[in-house]
Amino acid sequence: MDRLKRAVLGEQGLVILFLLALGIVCLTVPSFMTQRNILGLLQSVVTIGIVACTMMLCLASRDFDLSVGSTVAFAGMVAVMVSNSTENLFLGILAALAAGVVVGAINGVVIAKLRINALITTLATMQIVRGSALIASDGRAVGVDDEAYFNIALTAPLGIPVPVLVMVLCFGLFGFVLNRTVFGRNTLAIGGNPDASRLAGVNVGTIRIWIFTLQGLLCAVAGILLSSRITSGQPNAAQGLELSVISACVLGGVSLAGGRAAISGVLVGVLIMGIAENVMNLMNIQAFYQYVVRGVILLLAVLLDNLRTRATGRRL
Amino acid sequence: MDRLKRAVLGEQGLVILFLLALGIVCLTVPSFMTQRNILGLLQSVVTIGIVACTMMLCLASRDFDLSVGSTVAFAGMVAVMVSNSTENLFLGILAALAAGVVVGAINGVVIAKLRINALITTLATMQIVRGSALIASDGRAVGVDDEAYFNIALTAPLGIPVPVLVMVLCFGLFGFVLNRTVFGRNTLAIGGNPDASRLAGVNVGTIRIWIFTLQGLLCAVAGILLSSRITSGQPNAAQGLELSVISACVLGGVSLAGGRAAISGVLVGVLIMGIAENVMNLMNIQAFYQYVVRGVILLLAVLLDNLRTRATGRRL
Amino acid sequence: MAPFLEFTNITKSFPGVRALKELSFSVPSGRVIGLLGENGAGKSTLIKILGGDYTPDTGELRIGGKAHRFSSTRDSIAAGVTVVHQELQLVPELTVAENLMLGRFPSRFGVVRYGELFAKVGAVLREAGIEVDPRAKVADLSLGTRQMVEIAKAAIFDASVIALDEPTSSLSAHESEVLFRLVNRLRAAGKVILYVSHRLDEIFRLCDGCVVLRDGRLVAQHDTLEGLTRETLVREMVGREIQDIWGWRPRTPGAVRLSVSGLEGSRLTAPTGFEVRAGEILGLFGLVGAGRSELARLLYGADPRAAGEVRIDGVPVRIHHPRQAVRAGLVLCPEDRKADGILQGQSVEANIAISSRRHFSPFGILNTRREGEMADRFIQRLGVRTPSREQAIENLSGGNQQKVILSRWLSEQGIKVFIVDEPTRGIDVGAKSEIYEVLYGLAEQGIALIVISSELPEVMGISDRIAVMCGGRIAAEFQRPGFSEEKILAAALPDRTAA
Amino acid sequence: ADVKIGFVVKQPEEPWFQDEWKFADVAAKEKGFTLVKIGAEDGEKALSAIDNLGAQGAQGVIICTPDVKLGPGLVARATSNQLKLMTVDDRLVNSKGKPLENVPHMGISATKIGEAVGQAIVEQIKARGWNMKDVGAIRVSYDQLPTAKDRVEGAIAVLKQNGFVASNIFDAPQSKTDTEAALNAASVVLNKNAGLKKWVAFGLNDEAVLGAVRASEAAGLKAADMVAVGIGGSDSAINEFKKPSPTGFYGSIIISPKRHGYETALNMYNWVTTNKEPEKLILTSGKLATRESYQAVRKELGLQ
Ligand SMILES: Nc1ncnc2c1ncn2[C@@H]1O[C@H](COP(=O)(O)OP(=O)(O)OP(=O)(O)O)[C@@H](O)[C@H]1O
Ligand SMILES: Nc1ncnc2c1ncn2[C@@H]1O[C@H](COP(=O)(O)OP(=O)(O)OP(=O)(O)O)[C@@H](O)[C@H]1O
Ligand SMILES: O[C@@H]1[C@@H](O)[C@@H](O)CO[C@H]1O
Ligand SMILES: [Mg+2]
Ligand SMILES: [Mg+2]
Repeated sequence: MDRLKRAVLGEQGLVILFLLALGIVCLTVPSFMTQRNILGLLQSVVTIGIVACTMMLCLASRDFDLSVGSTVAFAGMVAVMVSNSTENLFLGILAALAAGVVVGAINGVVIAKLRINALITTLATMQIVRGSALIASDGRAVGVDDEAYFNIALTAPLGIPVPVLVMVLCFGLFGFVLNRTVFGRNTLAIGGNPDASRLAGVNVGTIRIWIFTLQGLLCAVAGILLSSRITSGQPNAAQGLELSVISACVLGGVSLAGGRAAISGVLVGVLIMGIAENVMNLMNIQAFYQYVVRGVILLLAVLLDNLRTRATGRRL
Repeated sequence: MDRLKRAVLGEQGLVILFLLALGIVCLTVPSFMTQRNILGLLQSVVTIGIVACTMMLCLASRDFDLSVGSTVAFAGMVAVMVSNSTENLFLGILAALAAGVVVGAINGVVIAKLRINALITTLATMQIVRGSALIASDGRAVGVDDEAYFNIALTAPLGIPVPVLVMVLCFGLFGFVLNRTVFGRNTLAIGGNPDASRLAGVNVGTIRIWIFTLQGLLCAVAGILLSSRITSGQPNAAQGLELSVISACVLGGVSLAGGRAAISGVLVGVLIMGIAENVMNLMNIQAFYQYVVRGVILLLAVLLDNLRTRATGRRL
Repeated sequence: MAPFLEFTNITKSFPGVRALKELSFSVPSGRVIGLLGENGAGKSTLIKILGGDYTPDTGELRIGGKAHRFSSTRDSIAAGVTVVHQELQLVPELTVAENLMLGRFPSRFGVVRYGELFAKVGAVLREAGIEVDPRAKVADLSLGTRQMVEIAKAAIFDASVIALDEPTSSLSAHESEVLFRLVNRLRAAGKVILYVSHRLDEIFRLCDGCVVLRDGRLVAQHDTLEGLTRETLVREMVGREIQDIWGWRPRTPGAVRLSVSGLEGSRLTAPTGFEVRAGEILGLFGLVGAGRSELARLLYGADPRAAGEVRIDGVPVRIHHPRQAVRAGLVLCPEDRKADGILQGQSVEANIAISSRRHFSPFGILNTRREGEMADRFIQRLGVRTPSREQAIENLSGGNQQKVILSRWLSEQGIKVFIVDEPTRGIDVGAKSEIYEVLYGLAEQGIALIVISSELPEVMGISDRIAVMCGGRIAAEFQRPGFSEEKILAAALPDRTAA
Repeated sequence: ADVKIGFVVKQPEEPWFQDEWKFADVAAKEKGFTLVKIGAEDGEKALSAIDNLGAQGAQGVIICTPDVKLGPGLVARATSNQLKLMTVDDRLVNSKGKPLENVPHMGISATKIGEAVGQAIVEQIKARGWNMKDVGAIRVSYDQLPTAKDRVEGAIAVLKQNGFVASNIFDAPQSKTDTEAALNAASVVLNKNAGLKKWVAFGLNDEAVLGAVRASEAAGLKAADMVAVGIGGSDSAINEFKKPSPTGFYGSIIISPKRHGYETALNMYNWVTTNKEPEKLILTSGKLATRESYQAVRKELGLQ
């Protein structure tokens, strides 16, 4: 009993609560716990999940990125268009990754060096990048010529589709980066107190640029996988992604005020969002009611978490 | 010369820069400076402008409100549905204002008393309120029966349409509230240093609740005017409004980190967004290029402002 | 005399820490009571309970015979309590006057009466002898000036109980006089005053009696300070004897390590030059706003430099960013620990290791074991009071936070020039002598030290040489043993006739 | 004076509207008038667009409104700006839901397009010799958009008339109108009803229906076991047809952006210059295009 209490109230409390909730869902919602549904569920959170890994870093350093949705769409377009025109899948992927990196690096440089507010900067790039994707494709979906391209998403080594594998890899990698590397620690330090970090010799500017660059890179990865899944590059894809990703992170305990983040929390945040969607559809809840239910779930999730942390007597 | 420099670099520098830019637009874009166009332009920023007044307070106190778009739509629906069913315009308006206040107050109480993160709370209410509007109307626009209802927006005492007048009034009122009232100063204090405010005996909780309640109220005002202008209550109205309003505020120098706000800045922020849109349409810029131009304008506006503040040597 | 303020059996715990244990004492009106104790003894916790910021787990608080249980600062204010906190509590974007009257603006129908506000605050500041414009924005004031503003909070409202938590920690004796006059006036008006300070001479000068805490318990209560010695108080606080807290010992300085010429910055308008030798401790003294911190920040690359050359061991170094300074072997431990020192939300360990971990993180991958060991070593060496190295730094007492920030720089390797700005701010006497010991140790390794301090006895006690700053330039220099309190103070005071 | 005509559409990013604009531009070039293209995603933007056109001195406006209930407001706004008003695609209605018959309109009713989709599906079910009872239907829905709802309801009505089992129709609500959202929602339906082996799918447009097709592939369904019919004949659909082997995307109901763009613009031009009011109501029809027939159909509609 006491051990249970300690577990629920401890650092990993959110995870435990989530597992409890998951248990209830498994028992009450028929056909939730089938292999097919779980794989479908995981695939549905691939884009959010991958982008959340770097958004976590971004928020942890007290920054903000609204341009992720556009970058995902843009990178997907680039991947398809370049592999079509060069008839080389590999070149397409490379070009998309490069595109993502460039967008991210521009964000980073503008924010860190020209010291423009991150909200405005990324709102601006969000528009510019979306516009570029639309211009490049004349607003139309671009079909993939090479069949190998769709196979990226369809291949499933060990029964797990590649996109899901990539997402899991990203979670592992960025969990390691956050907790085990100088880079990750400096990111948290910057979020805790940017002035003090600078005075402690941390190269705040460079780190911020890197964070945004990585963010761009992962957006590109997500964009490539998405375009492979939908077998075309769509300039309108991933609209509103930014809000979903940021919410997943915040739900997972990442502080918007910087300095606090945990990959386990982000994972849970992403899954909560995915499961909510999945279960509502499984239970055949009507579209309009889904809005309401989604809102209520969000509130409940943070409320429970807050009660938990308050019970430990921490000051909020 | 020296006076000019001081003016541009001073507190009101953004306003001066803006006026310069406006001058250029007037001279180069034909049919911009016609009475009709200016009135049209002003009407197009009514919703953003009104909601920005209270969003300014919200951001100044280090909070955040994503539910404004939904609340505007919801209040508009309520106004139309209630005045249709009671055949009483006045009751409809009253009901809408009440609905806005209730949504705002709920946001405030949940955030201030249950201490749930403002991003998540208002993201949740954004969904719940949008869902309710959709459910109430079955997803369809509700037409207005009473002609007097559209006349709200069509009446133009002294040639200035009522919505514009209301917006101007709100700017005046909230400028006064921010700079001259105990409430406004406490709001800035809370954002500037929440601990210090609490320790000084400022009732932080109550003030936050009030801010969100006022936000709800102004959303309702904006919603009523909008539904009158578009002669129907639309459950899908004002999507994405939150981002435009927050950007207008930030563009106008309101700090997302709280503690800094000025109504003149917000006014300029709102106008920049409105004018950009207006001029692009006057100049017949293609839809996809509009994205890019909009992004570039955003960047330029803050960049100029930053160069200006940096020239004065203030620490950023 | 009847007690006016009474604490009975107050206990307060935090996770892993019992901050106060069954603490009881009482104070009659019209008295100033010193609250003494080591860092982490529980002084600020007690004051926060009085201020309604914390609720005690058990125990009772009475004011004027009436029992109170504050659930917010507002309750405490309503009961006639004013608290000046250890950490500055100011809103940077508001004016001085607004900050002082925050929560109680004069108003009519909710509209602030600015005329009245500025007039009232202006009068209070003038009466207290604090030279600052009530219309000035706090963001534009130096740390020292901000502290003066904070102190004015004690006088602005008609409270019956006033608590001052280390109000002079970065003030020099000259500015502290302002506070002393204020406290004397409040005592004469019959207020109860609780006064926390690690500067014992202030306690003797100002207090009628004192209370000593150790580990959250009351270890002594003196109703009068007559006949009490420094040594007794130190023993009661620290639990051991400390003979000579400065413990200065002669060294032979080596070659010039740091030489600065023509240094200019935004507020350091006259070009400044000086030298520091290897193994030498240069004390930098001055009044509030003299420009010491600015000088240090310019050297360190924390603020943009307008002109000037810096050489280390004769070689010119380019420093535009603190990172370059650290790599060149020049470090600065900043004065404003809350704004420039602590990494909020991060553990004690992370706060210590932030800079030095690069020496043992191959390919940027942490060596958590080594980091932990290093953190534990410094926690041990400086006596940081914390339940573990995992504790978030903001949960430490002020003095313990200061020790953590110092540890950050002490753990650096390859230092040639070490600048510390108010290194013992808020640190108890026992720990102070530890820290001086550490500084001497650095000097003996051939490091050049610059110690900025507002405490003249400290500067005189530990420096080999003293440079006095006034109005943004170095006004005079003194070589040990030629230190004279009068001469140093005279050099620090702005020459009004010349101006 | 120079003729200036506005063409306002509700979703400027959608290929359909890009095409309408493109064909309207052709008319503009032919007749030598200025075409001002404005995107207006909501009611407020639509009103400002009309004001903006008025300010520019345009004489007429063609609009595909973001919401049909905007009717009276748009009419009032156009009148006060002295603009001639025509609607395209979606027809304006008054507060009671009655069409505003005074405003000239060219379009196709949403329900009708939906019915065409349903018809195409029913024919394929029969052609493939499936037993109606064993077939599941994915209704990729976006109910907050009235047109979207009317379209899927149209399809469902036809399916039911032809004996489709109502309980085999499953809702897959999109959270956004893109393919990814449709894919996620359709996956749930397929995985939940793994017992059904034959599927049909319909929705708002090609992009939505394609989501269901991708979901069926991810769930391991063969192309032969899926009949999905989209709406629009956009590039997304054409890309499907161009794929080397057939997919579950059987066909798309193509409506002609050429007529909607070119003819409306031309009619408006004539109205402005010669005061010849266009016909009050022109209904165009949708045409099914499949892998085999799409090139011919596009040619027929003047799209190639
Ligand atoms: N919010 C908190 N959470 C956890 N521990 C706390 C908190 N506040 C204080 N403590 C602990 O309580 C003890 C007493 O701290 P307090 O701040 O009262 O010390 P202090 O006597 O004022 O010391 P100093 O002279 O350094 O200011 C310390 O061990 C401190 O770490
Ligand atoms: N942020 C600031 N903005 C404007 N002026 C400042 C600021 N900080 C300091 N000053 C001014 O610059 C001068 C030098 O300040 P500095 O902090 O270097 O002095 P100091 O000798 O370290 O004294 P202190 O004890 O106040 O820290 C002072 O006149 C001060 O008022
Ligand atoms: O929104 C639809 C669009 O997708 C296109 O199919 C034409 O009709 C409009 O109503
Ligand atoms: Mg203390
Ligand atoms: Mg200083």
